[in-house]
Amino acid sequence: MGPNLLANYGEAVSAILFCIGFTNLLLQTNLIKKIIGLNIMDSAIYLFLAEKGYIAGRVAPIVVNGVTSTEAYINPIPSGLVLTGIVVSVSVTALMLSLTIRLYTRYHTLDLDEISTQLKKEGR
Amino acid sequence: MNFICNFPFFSILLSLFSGTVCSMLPAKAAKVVNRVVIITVGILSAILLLYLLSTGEPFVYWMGHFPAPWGNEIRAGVLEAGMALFFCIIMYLSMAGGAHKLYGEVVESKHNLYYILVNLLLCSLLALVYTNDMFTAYVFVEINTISACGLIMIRQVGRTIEAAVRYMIMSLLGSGLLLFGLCIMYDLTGHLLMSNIKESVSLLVANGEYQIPLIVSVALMCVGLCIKSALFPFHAWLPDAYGYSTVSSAAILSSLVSKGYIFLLIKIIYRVIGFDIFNSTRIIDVLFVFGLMGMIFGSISAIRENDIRRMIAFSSVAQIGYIYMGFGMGTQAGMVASIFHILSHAATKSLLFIAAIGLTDVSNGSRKFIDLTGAAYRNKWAGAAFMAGSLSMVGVPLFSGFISKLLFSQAAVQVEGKMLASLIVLGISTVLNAIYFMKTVIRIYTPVKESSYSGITFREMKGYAVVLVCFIVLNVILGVSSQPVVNMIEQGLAMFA
Amino acid sequence: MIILTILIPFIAGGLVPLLPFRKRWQMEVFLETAVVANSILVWYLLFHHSDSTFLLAHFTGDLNISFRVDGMSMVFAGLVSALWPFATLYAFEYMTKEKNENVFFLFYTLTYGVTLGIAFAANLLTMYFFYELLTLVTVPLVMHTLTREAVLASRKYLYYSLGGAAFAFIGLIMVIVYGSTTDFILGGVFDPERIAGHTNVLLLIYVMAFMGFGVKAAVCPFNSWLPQAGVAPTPVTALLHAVAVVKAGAFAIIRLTYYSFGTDFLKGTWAQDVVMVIVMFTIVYGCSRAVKETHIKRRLAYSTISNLSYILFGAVIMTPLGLVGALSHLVFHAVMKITSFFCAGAIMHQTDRHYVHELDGLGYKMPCIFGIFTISAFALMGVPGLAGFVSKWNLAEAAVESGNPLAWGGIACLLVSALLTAIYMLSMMVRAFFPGKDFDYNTVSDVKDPNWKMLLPLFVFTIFIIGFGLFSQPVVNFFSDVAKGNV
Amino acid sequence: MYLILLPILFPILSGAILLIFFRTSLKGNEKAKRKTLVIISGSLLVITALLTITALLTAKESFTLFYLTETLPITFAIDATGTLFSLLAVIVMLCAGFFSFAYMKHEDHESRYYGYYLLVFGVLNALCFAGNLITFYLFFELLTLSSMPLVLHNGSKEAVMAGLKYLFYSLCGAYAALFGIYFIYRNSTTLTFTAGGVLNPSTVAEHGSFLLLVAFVMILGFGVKAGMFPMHAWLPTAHPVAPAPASAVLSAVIVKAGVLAIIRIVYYIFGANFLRGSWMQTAWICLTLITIFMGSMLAYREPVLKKRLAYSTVSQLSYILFGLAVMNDTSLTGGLLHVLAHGFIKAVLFLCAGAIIYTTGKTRVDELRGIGKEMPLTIWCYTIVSLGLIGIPPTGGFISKWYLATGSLKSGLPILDVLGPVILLVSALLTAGYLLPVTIQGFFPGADYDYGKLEKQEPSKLMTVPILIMTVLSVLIGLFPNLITDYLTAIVSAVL
Amino acid sequence: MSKKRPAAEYQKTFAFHFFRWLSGVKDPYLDEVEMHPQKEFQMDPEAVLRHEKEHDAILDKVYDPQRNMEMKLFRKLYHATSIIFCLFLIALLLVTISWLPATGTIDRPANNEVAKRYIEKGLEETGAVNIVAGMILDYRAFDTLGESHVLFTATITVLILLRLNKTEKDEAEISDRRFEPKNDAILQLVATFLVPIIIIFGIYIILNGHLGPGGGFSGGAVIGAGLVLYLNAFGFKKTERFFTEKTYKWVCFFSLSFYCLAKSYSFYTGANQLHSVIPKGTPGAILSSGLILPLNIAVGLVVACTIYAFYAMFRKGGF
Repeated sequence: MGPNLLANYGEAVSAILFCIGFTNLLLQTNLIKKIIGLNIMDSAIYLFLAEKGYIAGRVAPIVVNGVTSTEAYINPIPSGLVLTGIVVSVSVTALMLSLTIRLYTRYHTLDLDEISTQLKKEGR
Repeated sequence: MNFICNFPFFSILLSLFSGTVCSMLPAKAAKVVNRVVIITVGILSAILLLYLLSTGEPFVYWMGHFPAPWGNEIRAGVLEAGMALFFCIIMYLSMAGGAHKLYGEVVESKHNLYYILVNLLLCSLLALVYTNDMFTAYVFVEINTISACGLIMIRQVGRTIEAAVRYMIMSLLGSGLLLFGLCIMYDLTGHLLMSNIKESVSLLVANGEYQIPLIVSVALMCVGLCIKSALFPFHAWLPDAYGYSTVSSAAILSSLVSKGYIFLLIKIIYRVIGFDIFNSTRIIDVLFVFGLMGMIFGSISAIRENDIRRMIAFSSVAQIGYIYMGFGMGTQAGMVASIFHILSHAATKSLLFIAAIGLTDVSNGSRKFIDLTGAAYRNKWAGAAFMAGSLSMVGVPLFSGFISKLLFSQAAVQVEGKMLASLIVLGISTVLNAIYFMKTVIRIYTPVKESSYSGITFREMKGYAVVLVCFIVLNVILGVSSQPVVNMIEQGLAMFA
Repeated sequence: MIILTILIPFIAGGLVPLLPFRKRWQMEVFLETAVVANSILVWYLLFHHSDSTFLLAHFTGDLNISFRVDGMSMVFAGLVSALWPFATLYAFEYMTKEKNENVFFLFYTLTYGVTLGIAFAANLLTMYFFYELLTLVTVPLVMHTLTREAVLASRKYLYYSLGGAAFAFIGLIMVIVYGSTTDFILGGVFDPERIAGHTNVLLLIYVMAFMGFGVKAAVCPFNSWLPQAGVAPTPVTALLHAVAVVKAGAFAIIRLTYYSFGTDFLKGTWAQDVVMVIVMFTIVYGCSRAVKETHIKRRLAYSTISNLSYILFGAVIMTPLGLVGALSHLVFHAVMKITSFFCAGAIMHQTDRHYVHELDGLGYKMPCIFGIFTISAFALMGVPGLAGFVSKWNLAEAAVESGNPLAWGGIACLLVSALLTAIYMLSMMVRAFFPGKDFDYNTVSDVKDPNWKMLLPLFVFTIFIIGFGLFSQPVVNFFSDVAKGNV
Repeated sequence: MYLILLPILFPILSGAILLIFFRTSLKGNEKAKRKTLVIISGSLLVITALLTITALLTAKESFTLFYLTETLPITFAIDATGTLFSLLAVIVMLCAGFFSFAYMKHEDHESRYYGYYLLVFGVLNALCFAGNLITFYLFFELLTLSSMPLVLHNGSKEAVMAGLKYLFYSLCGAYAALFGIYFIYRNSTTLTFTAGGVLNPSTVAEHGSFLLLVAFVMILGFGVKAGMFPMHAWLPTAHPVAPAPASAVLSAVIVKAGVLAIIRIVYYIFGANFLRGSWMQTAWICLTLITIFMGSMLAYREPVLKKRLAYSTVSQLSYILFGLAVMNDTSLTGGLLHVLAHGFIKAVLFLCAGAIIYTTGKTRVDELRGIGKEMPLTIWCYTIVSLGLIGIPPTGGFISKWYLATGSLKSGLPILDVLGPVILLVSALLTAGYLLPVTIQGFFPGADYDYGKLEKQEPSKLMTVPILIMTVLSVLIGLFPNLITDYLTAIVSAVL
Repeated sequence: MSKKRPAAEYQKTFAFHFFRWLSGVKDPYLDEVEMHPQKEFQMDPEAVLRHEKEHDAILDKVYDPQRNMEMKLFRKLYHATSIIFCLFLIALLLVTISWLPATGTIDRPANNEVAKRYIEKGLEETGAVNIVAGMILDYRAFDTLGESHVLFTATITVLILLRLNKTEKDEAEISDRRFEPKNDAILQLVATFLVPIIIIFGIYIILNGHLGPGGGFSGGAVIGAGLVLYLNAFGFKKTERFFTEKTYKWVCFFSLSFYCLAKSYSFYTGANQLHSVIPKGTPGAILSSGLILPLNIAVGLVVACTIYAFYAMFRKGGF
């Protein structure tokens, strides 16, 4: 264990959340739960990024009163990355949801394993 | 700055913009636009390649008004331009070869959406090839993923949708890991541009700082990309996705999409982490082992398969194993072999997919081997093309597969510890390849006594036949005059550093 | 010139389906002319060759496709080109009963070119290239009858051959990497500095490559394709699976052993012991299976398996004398086995009988065929005065001379095999000539000898067998020159 | 010069011609056809015999026909040993040949039989005249191949099987011998038969122990032909099914080829000095003794006459081999003498059995009650030679056995020097036990025998005369042994 | 004294066989030489067909997890390994994080010259008060361009998946009417108040994207939410009056085209060191910071439409 675990408690939480999301995405057979897992995972990364951008005692990087000094603001880059990431996440979620709808209307179940079993039965 | 230096930017923007434009166009027009864009981009890349070969210097191109650490950049070297050109060729041929199937498998009203996706896919591939910025890469990886998913499920049967879901899940896992690794990397270096990260990384390594996070970050990125490119244990989505989507999609997916990720991985290895630093980690051993396992298990699954398309899909798993084995050797030669195999496999696999569709078409659309008996006589061109592709896969001299095998083996010999393992697995894998490909070839060349299937003549499929011939020629060119290509790859890799 | 000899069969073969032959004899004349002309050309080349290498194409780097005539090439090319015209003549007659002749003769003639390509290859890569090509052009021949059996057989043949080539390929790579050149040089091309410290790995690779090429030479345990491939028409089985293809495997192993890896490097190592044990086992195994087999052609195919390992046995003794033995058996066995296969083919053609137990009483009805068959059987057994004895003598002498106790054991294997050869060949002859007390000769009353197209090759081969048996000295002298590198 | 070739080539060629052309070229009725055939074959046989004797008398130098390879000449030379065997061959072949003219009446494919018979004759001559090991080996194999058709002549299933068995056993032996030849070729100065051996002294020092093994393998190999344990099993299978004259030739001459082969390699290639006292000699003697005892025992148990005689051959041949194996002058003389004695005796025995079968069709010993009354001449001959085989003085058998026993005793081998004579003695008793019942039952069928059924049915002259001639010869050997022993001593002193 | 054994038993013994061989009656090897004919290899083509069909049927069963124990086991194993993998991943990440530079401190690699320049020169170079907006729409505009196309791509895929044909659409509409709320008085009343406020707020966010927190995406999402609320309250009939697929298409097309072209211009001039004609304006003013405002508007439009489109698609597969 390194020296900064306690200092990085926010990142630690995000890491745990990431893994929870990851496992959900990997293991849940229910598609909706999978999507929730996906969102947890993405959010964990945003949390991580936000933590990384934070510098104690400084404000968001919106120029107030024309003060353009480094000492005043936090790092703007992670915030930008988070913004981009959110859009990606939204898109992907929408896509996953629509796939789920499609599968549900066809097979009347959200269980992916069941769907594949049905597929294999009808398929060959 | 030479005007030609704008070409990478033009290619990306052109394909991106054409995607938007296509959304307003009817299917026919969208098709034309799509073709024109691919050809144009191809020509641009070719010119760029020639230009780069003549100058011998890579260049960076600001995306905006700000230079390296602040603004986005793209970068073009020989390898990038060559890849772009090659991707265009393959994509054009795949689209042309599978065009006639699109009408049967996709609702007419959604054709233009299909072309949009292809354009966007091309755009994302080009961006992945040219980008010099990690975060840009991430964004375009996502475009790539989503559009690939769209390509899979454009043919809406249950299987493809299920496959698309599985594909998305695996891809998202991969993206998540990639992004997480990226974030850690950013935290360690404070940069997002590849060249800057590399400087910082080498500094960190030299100072011995942050060793564990560095390695973990690299590992996360690698695993993410491996998952996305369907390396062996993560290939569950692949057979259905490749096997049931419409044929152009299958060809493009297998030969380009996964290759795009792999190319990104190469860029990360060379341009972000540094080849030597990467090789000093244990990651290459892991890649090596999984590559070998992929070679074997992919082939074994392919042998057990009873469906020609799925068989070819499983063969992709094996071939991706080859590529990762090349990475795993951790030498320049191995890398060259891997890149050559990217080319050779792309050329061969799309040929196989497109030839397979010709064969299934003359067998009442059935893809089971028993129905394919004698299909090569009913569709001679497809039969010949399938045979050529198979021979290439098996590694018969004259075809590209032989050269990549040769390069792999030569590379393997130079790596003391991994030589035997890789050579033996190469041998076994060739045997397995021979088994399932040659089984199919013999099957399609076995005539049936009373045929209830109708044949197809050359007149009815001129375009298709031409595409097949082009593919074969491409394959043979790669197989016979491989030296220039290999030189180019070496030159390109040198430019990476 | 060299390239011409390879190209003529290609062109002639390619023209067969294209040219509009009205009648069958026109095609026959055309093909026979082409083949004979090519053979003459080859022989001319053998006597008037230059040492220069003919470069055809560059692959990558210093890997190229090039051709050269050296001693080994002369042996193999001479053998192939001597046998091919006769075999073609025989095939004309045999194929009257089969369909799709055009395709058959197309590939049949192509194979000629490819085999010559193997013979004339100047480096390992070229040989490998033609070796793979050989597999591909012969598969349609095996598949010719298109029965399910044939398809399965050709599949197996293809898997085995390509798979074997894959392992041989590893050997090729080793030679590329550790050798100073890939050209064939008697004594090997390994660079002593480069191989230092890699000896064991190289030996392992040698064993693998040996087994790889050995697939074509039907080394146990990779031999089961050969009997199965017997479903092909007899000219194919005879020429390809007794001469061209399998001999190409043996040829390739000799090239690999003597001209690429080099005997100095291999001799006395565990690798030599391993391959020798494998070969010895195959010798005995092939014969035992032949004894148990009742289908004539398959029985002969098993016999081929065993005899091929004789050649390999000579090769792995790894002395010049061993090479002489190997070469002499390479040539003599080709003649003997093609004769016996043609006899079997003639029997099948004339009577449609395929099994040993159906041969009863045919001996006196087809005296020519069975007379020749008997002579070839005696030759295979190694009766002194016939070709087989000489080659076995050379092999055994090489083994004795090598002083390797394992090789002495190999002699025992040779002799056990000779005994088994006697069993499986002579039990056929006895059946044919002494059918038993109450055999009804009416059942074979309409059987007679085939016509001249079949008999002519057989008589010629018989003369060869006896000639080689009695006056082998010039040939053997030539072989020893080859083995010493004087040619 | 070429004279030496004539007795070889003439029968071979004439036999081949007979085989190839006689089937079709003869027209006319069966009887005339047969008559022609018999006359032709008979004359050919006589000519061959004459040629052989001429060659024996005149040709003295060796003659090389051609070279198989540079170092492998096909050479013929006549020496004393060869002459001995050749004489035996000529006499037995002639007698049995004439016997068969009568006997073969009731068999098919006569021309085939005579053709192969002549072939065998030629090959036998060649074998006796062979000047070096390669030539010898060549004709040894040819002998097997050409004599096989004689065995399977009658074409029944058993005959064919027996023929194949004979063939494969012999080939097995021949190949074992070939194994040795390969090594000898390397380790000797020449392959030409030279009294006292041709081994290269330097290599002997180096590979001595291995060469002993080689010698043993070769003896085992050639021993197959000579019916030595453990490869004797072909004999009892082959003899009963072959035609009687063929059995006679087989048993009297062809198996002797194995003996000749062993003499050649032991005394002319390896040399007795090299082998004497080695483990190989001991093992060999043991094998011969086992064979002697076993053969006699088996014969004693056997009810079928021809098979009984076959076992007897197994046993008797090992007498000879025993003599060879002991490797001193006395025993060797005894062995060679037994070659002649056994040759004549066994030929007579088989011919008698053939005559019995021909006339009465009886094969089992217990069917032969009163046979002496029916065909007294035959049975008398049988009885006389039986006594010879048992070793009752003054027959040839007695003398040879005497030599064998004394040789053994004088050899100084531990245990075996006494064991040998003991086993010889036991075997002699057994011999009496299996041979004499025929005589006893034949002449004294017992009180309850029905003499009414008895009718005299002596076979034809063509049968009885050969039997008589050989009976006389066998008796002569016993009566005037010195003539022969002198001749043999010359041979023995040369090789030892 | 030995007991006499029955013949049948005796014939099985080794001694019996040995004696037979010894006396030359029967050879154990050679007498097997003359064999009976083997059966010729023949495969019935129908049998092959049947075989393959059976094979398929078996495969079906194999894929049924209820019946296939192997599959069940595999599943369990898979889950177990996955959980272990997850725990391993957590541990790995925690270890990694413990080695990372501490949060909130200044002397971290991330706070380097890049961030410095963005903060110090951002205002001057981009004209945007909101440094993040300036960064993503000017410094790193290529990412953002890609990002908006991610959304576009996602819309296209959703269209592919969910857009219905004419006939299907009618059915969907019927079922939509049956299941979805409509003419709910409370909802309609609240919506009448809220929707304009939401939309105006959204517009405000968009327009102030370069001045304060906000921007095209967030504003667009707010507007989209307003539209969705409107739709829920008043149903498709009302919305179709002003918002159809065509509208959506054109809006998207124009916005994205504008985005593309504008950025292309900017990139091109930037890369070729040409002077860009677009004025920066006064920092802080509404019409300032060059292209950022128009781009925000374009993005806002796209996002608003897309959010609405997603909802409509999910609900009934069309507008």
